[in-house]
Amino acid sequence: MTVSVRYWSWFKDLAGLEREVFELDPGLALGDLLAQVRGRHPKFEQVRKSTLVAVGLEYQGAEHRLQDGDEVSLFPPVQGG
Amino acid sequence: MTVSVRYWSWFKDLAGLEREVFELDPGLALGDLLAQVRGRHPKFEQVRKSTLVAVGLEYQGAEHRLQDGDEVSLFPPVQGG
Amino acid sequence: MRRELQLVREPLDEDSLRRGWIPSAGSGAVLQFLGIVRGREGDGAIEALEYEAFEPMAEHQFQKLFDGVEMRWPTVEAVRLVHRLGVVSVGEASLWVEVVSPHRAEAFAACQWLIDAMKQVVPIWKRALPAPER
Amino acid sequence: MRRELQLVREPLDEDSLRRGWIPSAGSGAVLQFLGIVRGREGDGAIEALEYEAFEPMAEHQFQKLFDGVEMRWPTVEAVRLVHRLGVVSVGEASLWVEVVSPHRAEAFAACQWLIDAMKQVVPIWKRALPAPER
Repeated sequence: MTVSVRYWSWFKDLAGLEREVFELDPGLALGDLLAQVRGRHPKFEQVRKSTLVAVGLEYQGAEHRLQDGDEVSLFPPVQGG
Repeated sequence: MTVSVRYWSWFKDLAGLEREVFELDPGLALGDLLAQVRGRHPKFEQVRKSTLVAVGLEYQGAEHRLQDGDEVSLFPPVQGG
Repeated sequence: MRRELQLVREPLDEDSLRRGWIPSAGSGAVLQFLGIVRGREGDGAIEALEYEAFEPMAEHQFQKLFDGVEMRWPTVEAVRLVHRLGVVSVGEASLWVEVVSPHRAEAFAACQWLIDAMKQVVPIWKRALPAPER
Repeated sequence: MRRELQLVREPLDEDSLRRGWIPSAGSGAVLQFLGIVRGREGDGAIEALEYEAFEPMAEHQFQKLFDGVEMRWPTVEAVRLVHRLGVVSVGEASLWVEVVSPHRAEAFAACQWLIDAMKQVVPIWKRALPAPER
Protein backbone atom coordinates (compact mmCIF):
# COMPACT_ATOMS: atom_id res chain seq x y z
CA MET A 1 0.00 0.00 0.00
CA THR A 2 1.02 3.61 -0.52
CA VAL A 3 1.17 6.10 2.33
CA SER A 4 2.37 9.66 2.00
CA VAL A 5 4.16 11.45 4.79
CA ARG A 6 4.11 15.22 5.21
CA TYR A 7 6.60 17.21 7.27
CA TRP A 8 5.62 20.47 8.91
CA SER A 9 7.49 23.35 10.56
CA TRP A 10 11.07 22.40 11.39
CA PHE A 11 10.49 18.77 10.43
CA LYS A 12 10.38 20.09 6.88
CA ASP A 13 13.76 21.76 7.43
CA LEU A 14 15.27 18.66 9.03
CA ALA A 15 13.98 16.41 6.25
CA GLY A 16 14.81 18.87 3.48
CA LEU A 17 11.44 18.12 1.88
CA GLU A 18 7.73 18.58 2.49
CA ARG A 19 6.31 15.26 1.49
CA GLU A 20 7.37 11.79 0.45
CA VAL A 21 5.74 8.48 -0.34
CA PHE A 22 6.30 5.12 1.32
CA GLU A 23 5.41 1.73 -0.12
CA LEU A 24 4.39 -0.41 2.85
CA ASP A 25 3.06 -3.86 3.69
CA PRO A 26 -0.72 -3.74 4.06
CA GLY A 27 -1.92 -3.05 7.60
CA LEU A 28 1.42 -1.81 8.89
CA ALA A 29 1.26 -0.01 12.25
CA LEU A 30 2.00 3.70 12.43
CA GLY A 31 4.91 3.01 14.83
CA ASP A 32 6.58 0.81 12.22
CA LEU A 33 6.25 3.51 9.58
CA LEU A 34 7.80 6.02 11.98
CA ALA A 35 10.78 3.69 12.44
CA GLN A 36 11.24 3.69 8.66
CA VAL A 37 10.89 7.48 8.55
CA ARG A 38 13.55 7.87 11.24
CA GLY A 39 15.75 5.48 9.27
CA ARG A 40 15.58 7.80 6.26
CA HIS A 41 15.91 10.96 8.37
CA PRO A 42 18.30 10.27 11.26
CA LYS A 43 17.97 13.90 12.45
CA PHE A 44 14.41 13.08 13.55
CA GLU A 45 15.87 10.87 16.26
CA GLN A 46 17.08 13.85 18.28
CA VAL A 47 13.57 15.40 18.36
CA ARG A 48 11.78 12.14 18.99
CA LYS A 49 10.14 13.41 22.19
CA SER A 50 8.97 16.55 20.42
CA THR A 51 7.21 14.75 17.60
CA LEU A 52 3.45 14.80 17.08
CA VAL A 53 1.92 12.42 14.55
CA ALA A 54 -1.43 12.58 12.79
CA VAL A 55 -3.09 10.35 10.23
CA GLY A 56 -5.39 12.42 8.08
CA LEU A 57 -6.78 15.08 10.45
CA GLU A 58 -6.54 13.03 13.68
CA TYR A 59 -3.75 12.33 16.14
CA GLN A 60 -2.91 8.63 16.30
CA GLY A 61 -0.68 6.40 18.41
CA ALA A 62 1.96 3.85 17.40
CA GLU A 63 -0.55 0.96 17.31
CA HIS A 64 -2.79 2.61 14.73
CA ARG A 65 -3.07 0.47 11.57
CA LEU A 66 -2.41 2.34 8.36
CA GLN A 67 -4.49 2.01 5.23
CA ASP A 68 -3.67 2.49 1.58
CA GLY A 69 -3.78 6.19 0.66
CA ASP A 70 -3.35 7.47 4.21
CA GLU A 71 -1.58 10.75 4.71
CA VAL A 72 0.63 10.85 7.79
CA SER A 73 1.84 14.17 9.20
CA LEU A 74 4.84 14.77 11.45
CA PHE A 75 5.21 18.03 13.30
CA PRO A 76 6.56 19.62 16.47
CA PRO A 77 4.49 20.60 19.50
CA VAL A 78 1.92 23.14 18.41
CA GLN A 79 2.25 26.83 19.27
CA GLY A 80 -0.93 28.60 18.29
CA GLY A 81 -2.10 31.75 19.99
CA MET B 1 -21.29 65.52 68.35
CA THR B 2 -23.29 65.51 65.15
CA VAL B 3 -23.32 62.53 62.79
CA SER B 4 -25.42 62.28 59.65
CA VAL B 5 -26.81 58.99 58.41
CA ARG B 6 -27.61 58.30 54.78
CA TYR B 7 -29.88 55.54 53.51
CA TRP B 8 -29.37 53.93 50.11
CA SER B 9 -31.39 51.67 47.83
CA TRP B 10 -34.29 50.04 49.71
CA PHE B 11 -33.07 51.39 53.07
CA LYS B 12 -34.23 54.74 51.73
CA ASP B 13 -37.67 53.25 51.00
CA LEU B 14 -37.87 51.55 54.40
CA ALA B 15 -36.84 54.74 56.22
CA GLY B 16 -38.94 57.00 54.04
CA LEU B 17 -36.05 59.45 53.85
CA GLU B 18 -32.54 59.79 52.45
CA ARG B 19 -30.65 61.34 55.29
CA GLU B 20 -31.04 62.34 58.89
CA VAL B 21 -28.88 63.76 61.64
CA PHE B 22 -28.13 62.28 65.05
CA GLU B 23 -26.81 64.15 68.09
CA LEU B 24 -24.55 61.71 69.90
CA ASP B 25 -22.23 61.48 72.89
CA PRO B 26 -18.62 62.06 71.80
CA GLY B 27 -16.76 58.88 70.84
CA LEU B 28 -19.86 56.72 70.56
CA ALA B 29 -19.28 53.40 68.79
CA LEU B 30 -20.86 52.75 65.39
CA GLY B 31 -22.76 49.77 66.83
CA ASP B 32 -24.47 52.03 69.37
CA LEU B 33 -25.54 54.45 66.66
CA LEU B 34 -26.96 51.56 64.65
CA ALA B 35 -29.04 50.56 67.68
CA GLN B 36 -30.46 54.09 67.78
CA VAL B 37 -31.10 54.00 64.02
CA ARG B 38 -32.99 50.70 64.38
CA GLY B 39 -34.96 52.24 67.25
CA ARG B 40 -36.17 55.00 64.95
CA HIS B 41 -36.72 52.65 61.99
CA PRO B 42 -38.01 49.31 63.30
CA LYS B 43 -38.30 47.96 59.74
CA PHE B 44 -34.49 47.86 59.60
CA GLU B 45 -34.59 45.04 62.16
CA GLN B 46 -35.93 42.55 59.59
CA VAL B 47 -33.03 43.24 57.18
CA ARG B 48 -30.36 43.33 59.86
CA LYS B 49 -28.32 40.54 58.24
CA SER B 50 -28.48 42.30 54.87
CA THR B 51 -27.12 45.60 56.14
CA LEU B 52 -23.77 47.05 55.10
CA VAL B 53 -22.41 50.04 56.96
CA ALA B 54 -19.79 52.57 55.92
CA VAL B 55 -18.35 55.62 57.64
CA GLY B 56 -17.28 58.10 55.01
CA LEU B 57 -16.04 55.98 52.10
CA GLU B 58 -14.91 52.95 54.14
CA TYR B 59 -16.69 49.94 55.59
CA GLN B 60 -16.51 49.86 59.38
CA GLY B 61 -17.47 47.43 62.12
CA ALA B 62 -19.56 47.94 65.26
CA GLU B 63 -16.53 48.87 67.40
CA HIS B 64 -15.51 51.79 65.20
CA ARG B 65 -15.54 55.08 67.19
CA LEU B 66 -17.47 57.88 65.51
CA GLN B 67 -16.26 61.45 65.26
CA ASP B 68 -18.08 64.73 65.00
CA GLY B 69 -19.14 65.37 61.40
CA ASP B 70 -18.96 61.73 60.29
CA GLU B 71 -21.30 60.56 57.60
CA VAL B 72 -22.58 57.02 58.11
CA SER B 73 -24.18 55.09 55.22
CA LEU B 74 -26.53 52.13 55.45
CA PHE B 75 -27.22 50.01 52.41
CA PRO B 76 -28.04 46.49 51.24
CA PRO B 77 -25.57 43.99 49.77
CA VAL B 78 -24.09 45.49 46.65
CA GLN B 79 -25.11 44.30 43.18
CA GLY B 80 -22.85 45.91 40.64
CA GLY B 81 -22.06 44.36 37.28
CA MET C 1 -0.28 50.11 36.23
CA ARG C 2 -2.46 52.34 34.10
CA ARG C 3 -5.98 52.57 35.46
CA GLU C 4 -9.14 54.17 34.24
CA LEU C 5 -12.56 54.26 35.87
CA GLN C 6 -15.78 55.67 34.52
CA LEU C 7 -19.25 55.67 36.04
CA VAL C 8 -21.43 56.79 33.14
CA ARG C 9 -25.07 57.43 32.36
CA GLU C 10 -24.88 56.98 28.59
CA PRO C 11 -24.63 53.74 26.59
CA LEU C 12 -21.10 52.41 26.33
CA ASP C 13 -19.33 53.01 23.05
CA GLU C 14 -17.29 49.85 22.79
CA ASP C 15 -15.48 50.85 19.63
CA SER C 16 -14.14 54.05 21.12
CA LEU C 17 -13.31 52.32 24.40
CA ARG C 18 -11.32 49.84 22.37
CA ARG C 19 -9.42 52.54 20.55
CA GLY C 20 -8.54 53.99 23.95
CA TRP C 21 -6.17 51.10 24.48
CA ILE C 22 -2.51 51.88 23.87
CA PRO C 23 -0.48 48.67 23.80
CA SER C 24 3.11 48.53 24.90
CA ALA C 25 5.66 46.22 23.30
CA GLY C 26 5.18 43.94 26.30
CA SER C 27 1.41 43.59 26.01
CA GLY C 28 0.64 40.05 25.01
CA ALA C 29 -2.90 39.65 26.31
CA VAL C 30 -5.94 41.90 26.22
CA LEU C 31 -9.05 40.60 27.93
CA GLN C 32 -12.32 42.46 27.63
CA PHE C 33 -15.48 41.57 29.50
CA LEU C 34 -18.93 42.93 28.79
CA GLY C 35 -21.78 42.42 31.25
CA ILE C 36 -25.08 42.66 29.39
CA VAL C 37 -28.54 43.23 30.89
CA ARG C 38 -30.52 40.03 30.33
CA GLY C 39 -34.19 39.84 29.46
CA ARG C 40 -35.10 38.00 32.64
CA GLU C 41 -34.28 38.74 36.25
CA GLY C 42 -35.39 36.25 38.88
CA ASP C 43 -38.91 35.19 37.94
CA GLY C 44 -40.02 37.63 35.34
CA ALA C 45 -39.34 39.36 32.07
CA ILE C 46 -37.77 42.76 32.50
CA GLU C 47 -37.33 45.77 30.30
CA ALA C 48 -34.31 47.30 31.98
CA LEU C 49 -32.25 47.48 35.14
CA GLU C 50 -31.85 50.73 37.00
CA TYR C 51 -28.47 51.13 38.67
CA GLU C 52 -27.92 53.41 41.66
CA ALA C 53 -24.51 54.10 43.19
CA PHE C 54 -23.04 55.87 46.19
CA GLU C 55 -20.64 57.38 43.73
CA PRO C 56 -17.76 58.77 45.82
CA MET C 57 -17.57 55.53 47.80
CA ALA C 58 -17.90 53.43 44.63
CA GLU C 59 -14.98 55.31 43.08
CA HIS C 60 -12.91 54.95 46.24
CA GLN C 61 -13.62 51.22 46.50
CA PHE C 62 -12.83 50.68 42.82
CA GLN C 63 -9.46 52.41 43.32
CA LYS C 64 -8.75 50.10 46.25
CA LEU C 65 -9.59 47.12 44.03
CA PHE C 66 -7.23 48.45 41.36
CA ASP C 67 -4.57 48.63 44.11
CA GLY C 68 -5.43 45.01 44.87
CA VAL C 69 -4.90 43.99 41.23
CA GLU C 70 -1.56 45.80 41.17
CA MET C 71 -0.44 44.06 44.36
CA ARG C 72 -1.61 40.57 43.37
CA TRP C 73 -0.55 40.68 39.69
CA PRO C 74 2.34 43.13 39.42
CA THR C 75 2.78 42.43 35.71
CA VAL C 76 -0.70 43.69 34.79
CA GLU C 77 -0.14 46.83 32.69
CA ALA C 78 -3.57 48.37 32.56
CA VAL C 79 -7.07 48.03 33.94
CA ARG C 80 -9.98 49.98 32.56
CA LEU C 81 -13.50 49.68 33.94
CA VAL C 82 -16.71 51.39 32.93
CA HIS C 83 -19.94 50.87 34.86
CA ARG C 84 -23.24 52.34 33.78
CA LEU C 85 -25.63 54.01 36.19
CA GLY C 86 -29.28 54.88 35.72
CA VAL C 87 -31.55 52.92 33.41
CA VAL C 88 -29.83 50.27 31.26
CA SER C 89 -32.10 48.49 28.77
CA VAL C 90 -32.08 44.78 28.09
CA GLY C 91 -29.31 43.96 25.62
CA GLU C 92 -27.16 46.93 26.64
CA ALA C 93 -23.89 46.61 28.51
CA SER C 94 -23.89 47.64 32.15
CA LEU C 95 -20.23 46.79 32.68
CA TRP C 96 -17.11 46.85 30.53
CA VAL C 97 -13.76 45.72 31.91
CA GLU C 98 -10.41 45.48 30.15
CA VAL C 99 -7.22 43.98 31.56
CA VAL C 100 -3.94 44.17 29.63
CA SER C 101 -0.95 42.07 30.64
CA PRO C 102 2.12 40.39 29.16
CA HIS C 103 0.58 36.91 29.46
CA ARG C 104 -2.87 35.42 29.35
CA ALA C 105 -3.06 33.81 32.78
CA GLU C 106 -2.83 36.98 34.84
CA ALA C 107 -5.31 38.83 32.63
CA PHE C 108 -7.94 36.14 33.24
CA ALA C 109 -7.16 35.88 36.95
CA ALA C 110 -7.12 39.65 37.54
CA CYS C 111 -10.29 40.28 35.55
CA GLN C 112 -12.25 37.61 37.41
CA TRP C 113 -10.92 38.72 40.78
CA LEU C 114 -11.79 42.33 40.04
CA ILE C 115 -15.38 41.55 39.04
CA ASP C 116 -15.91 39.17 41.97
CA ALA C 117 -14.51 41.73 44.41
CA MET C 118 -16.60 44.51 42.86
CA LYS C 119 -19.70 42.43 43.57
CA GLN C 120 -18.66 42.26 47.22
CA VAL C 121 -17.68 45.82 48.04
CA VAL C 122 -18.57 48.49 45.46
CA PRO C 123 -21.78 50.26 46.52
CA ILE C 124 -23.88 49.91 43.39
CA TRP C 125 -27.41 48.50 43.47
CA LYS C 126 -29.87 47.54 40.80
CA ARG C 127 -33.62 47.46 40.51
CA ALA C 128 -35.52 45.55 37.82
CA LEU C 129 -37.96 47.49 35.68
CA PRO C 130 -40.53 44.86 34.68
CA ALA C 131 -41.60 44.50 31.08
CA PRO C 132 -45.17 45.67 30.42
CA GLU C 133 -47.67 42.81 30.51
CA ARG C 134 -48.79 41.63 27.12
CA MET D 1 -24.09 26.86 20.11
CA ARG D 2 -23.19 29.30 17.36
CA ARG D 3 -19.61 28.84 16.24
CA GLU D 4 -17.40 30.71 13.86
CA LEU D 5 -13.82 30.00 12.90
CA GLN D 6 -11.52 32.00 10.68
CA LEU D 7 -7.90 31.41 9.78
CA VAL D 8 -6.91 34.65 8.11
CA ARG D 9 -3.87 36.27 6.54
CA GLU D 10 -4.94 39.90 7.00
CA PRO D 11 -4.87 42.02 10.18
CA LEU D 12 -7.91 41.47 12.39
CA ASP D 13 -10.56 44.16 12.24
CA GLU D 14 -11.75 44.12 15.83
CA ASP D 15 -14.51 46.64 15.33
CA SER D 16 -16.17 44.63 12.60
CA LEU D 17 -15.66 41.38 14.51
CA ARG D 18 -17.41 42.99 17.43
CA ARG D 19 -20.33 44.10 15.31
CA GLY D 20 -20.64 40.49 14.15
CA TRP D 21 -22.00 39.60 17.56
CA ILE D 22 -25.77 39.19 17.75
CA PRO D 23 -26.86 39.00 21.39
CA SER D 24 -29.89 37.01 22.46
CA ALA D 25 -32.09 38.10 25.37
CA GLY D 26 -30.28 35.51 27.47
CA SER D 27 -26.74 36.76 26.80
CA GLY D 28 -25.39 38.19 30.01
CA ALA D 29 -21.66 37.85 29.47
CA VAL D 30 -19.41 38.54 26.50
CA LEU D 31 -15.74 37.77 26.96
CA GLN D 32 -13.23 38.73 24.31
CA PHE D 33 -9.58 37.80 24.33
CA LEU D 34 -6.88 39.25 22.12
CA GLY D 35 -3.47 37.64 21.88
CA ILE D 36 -0.94 40.23 20.77
CA VAL D 37 2.53 39.63 19.32
CA ARG D 38 5.02 40.89 21.88
CA GLY D 39 8.26 42.66 21.10
CA ARG D 40 10.39 39.96 22.69
CA GLU D 41 10.37 36.21 22.20
CA GLY D 42 12.72 34.15 24.34
CA ASP D 43 16.02 36.02 24.44
CA GLY D 44 15.76 38.65 21.80
CA ALA D 45 13.86 41.49 20.26
CA ILE D 46 11.66 40.43 17.39
CA GLU D 47 9.93 42.22 14.57
CA ALA D 48 7.17 39.72 13.89
CA LEU D 49 6.02 36.14 14.28
CA GLU D 50 5.33 34.00 11.24
CA TYR D 51 2.52 31.50 11.78
CA GLU D 52 2.20 28.32 9.74
CA ALA D 53 -0.73 25.93 9.96
CA PHE D 54 -1.75 22.54 8.67
CA GLU D 55 -5.02 24.19 7.82
CA PRO D 56 -7.50 21.35 7.24
CA MET D 57 -6.36 19.64 10.43
CA ALA D 58 -6.35 22.93 12.36
CA GLU D 59 -9.95 23.55 11.29
CA HIS D 60 -10.96 20.01 12.20
CA GLN D 61 -9.28 20.22 15.61
CA PHE D 62 -10.87 23.61 16.32
CA GLN D 63 -14.29 22.15 15.52
CA LYS D 64 -13.63 19.31 17.96
CA LEU D 65 -12.67 21.89 20.61
CA PHE D 66 -15.91 23.78 19.92
CA ASP D 67 -17.71 20.44 20.45
CA GLY D 68 -15.79 20.19 23.72
CA VAL D 69 -16.98 23.64 24.83
CA GLU D 70 -20.56 22.71 23.95
CA MET D 71 -20.34 19.50 25.94
CA ARG D 72 -18.64 21.00 29.01
CA TRP D 73 -20.61 24.28 29.15
CA PRO D 74 -24.00 23.63 27.54
CA THR D 75 -25.18 27.16 28.31
CA VAL D 76 -22.49 28.82 26.19
CA GLU D 77 -24.34 30.47 23.31
CA ALA D 78 -21.57 31.35 20.91
CA VAL D 79 -17.87 30.94 20.33
CA ARG D 80 -16.01 32.85 17.67
CA LEU D 81 -12.31 32.43 17.06
CA VAL D 82 -10.00 34.08 14.56
CA HIS D 83 -6.35 33.07 14.23
CA ARG D 84 -3.95 34.82 11.93
CA LEU D 85 -1.50 32.97 9.72
CA GLY D 86 1.56 34.29 7.91
CA VAL D 87 3.56 37.23 9.20
CA VAL D 88 2.07 39.07 12.20
CA SER D 89 3.98 42.18 13.30
CA VAL D 90 4.70 43.10 16.90
CA GLY D 91 1.68 44.85 18.38
CA GLU D 92 -0.79 43.11 16.09
CA ALA D 93 -3.27 40.50 17.27
CA SER D 94 -2.58 36.91 16.29
CA LEU D 95 -5.64 35.53 18.07
CA TRP D 96 -9.13 36.82 18.82
CA VAL D 97 -11.59 34.73 20.80
CA GLU D 98 -15.11 35.61 21.90
CA VAL D 99 -17.34 33.56 24.19
CA VAL D 100 -20.95 34.58 24.86
CA SER D 101 -22.96 33.00 27.67
CA PRO D 102 -25.78 33.77 30.08
CA HIS D 103 -23.40 34.13 33.03
CA ARG D 104 -19.83 35.21 33.57
CA ALA D 105 -18.34 32.07 35.10
CA GLU D 106 -18.82 29.79 32.11
CA ALA D 107 -17.56 32.42 29.67
CA PHE D 108 -14.26 32.69 31.58
CA ALA D 109 -13.96 28.93 32.04
CA ALA D 110 -14.80 28.08 28.43
CA CYS D 111 -12.51 30.75 26.98
CA GLN D 112 -9.53 29.65 29.06
CA TRP D 113 -10.17 25.97 28.35
CA LEU D 114 -10.46 26.64 24.63
CA ILE D 115 -7.17 28.56 24.44
CA ASP D 116 -5.32 26.05 26.63
CA ALA D 117 -6.64 23.17 24.53
CA MET D 118 -5.78 24.98 21.30
CA LYS D 119 -2.19 25.22 22.49
CA GLN D 120 -2.17 21.45 22.95
CA VAL D 121 -3.76 20.15 19.78
CA VAL D 122 -4.27 22.66 16.96
CA PRO D 123 -1.44 22.33 14.42
CA ILE D 124 -0.22 25.90 14.19
CA TRP D 125 3.44 26.80 14.63
CA LYS D 126 5.27 30.06 14.89
CA ARG D 127 8.71 31.30 13.99
CA ALA D 128 10.25 34.51 15.31
CA LEU D 129 11.50 37.04 12.79
CA PRO D 130 14.29 38.86 14.66
CA ALA D 131 14.42 42.63 14.71
CA PRO D 132 17.30 44.10 12.70
CA GLU D 133 20.32 44.87 14.89
CA ARG D 134 20.69 48.52 15.76
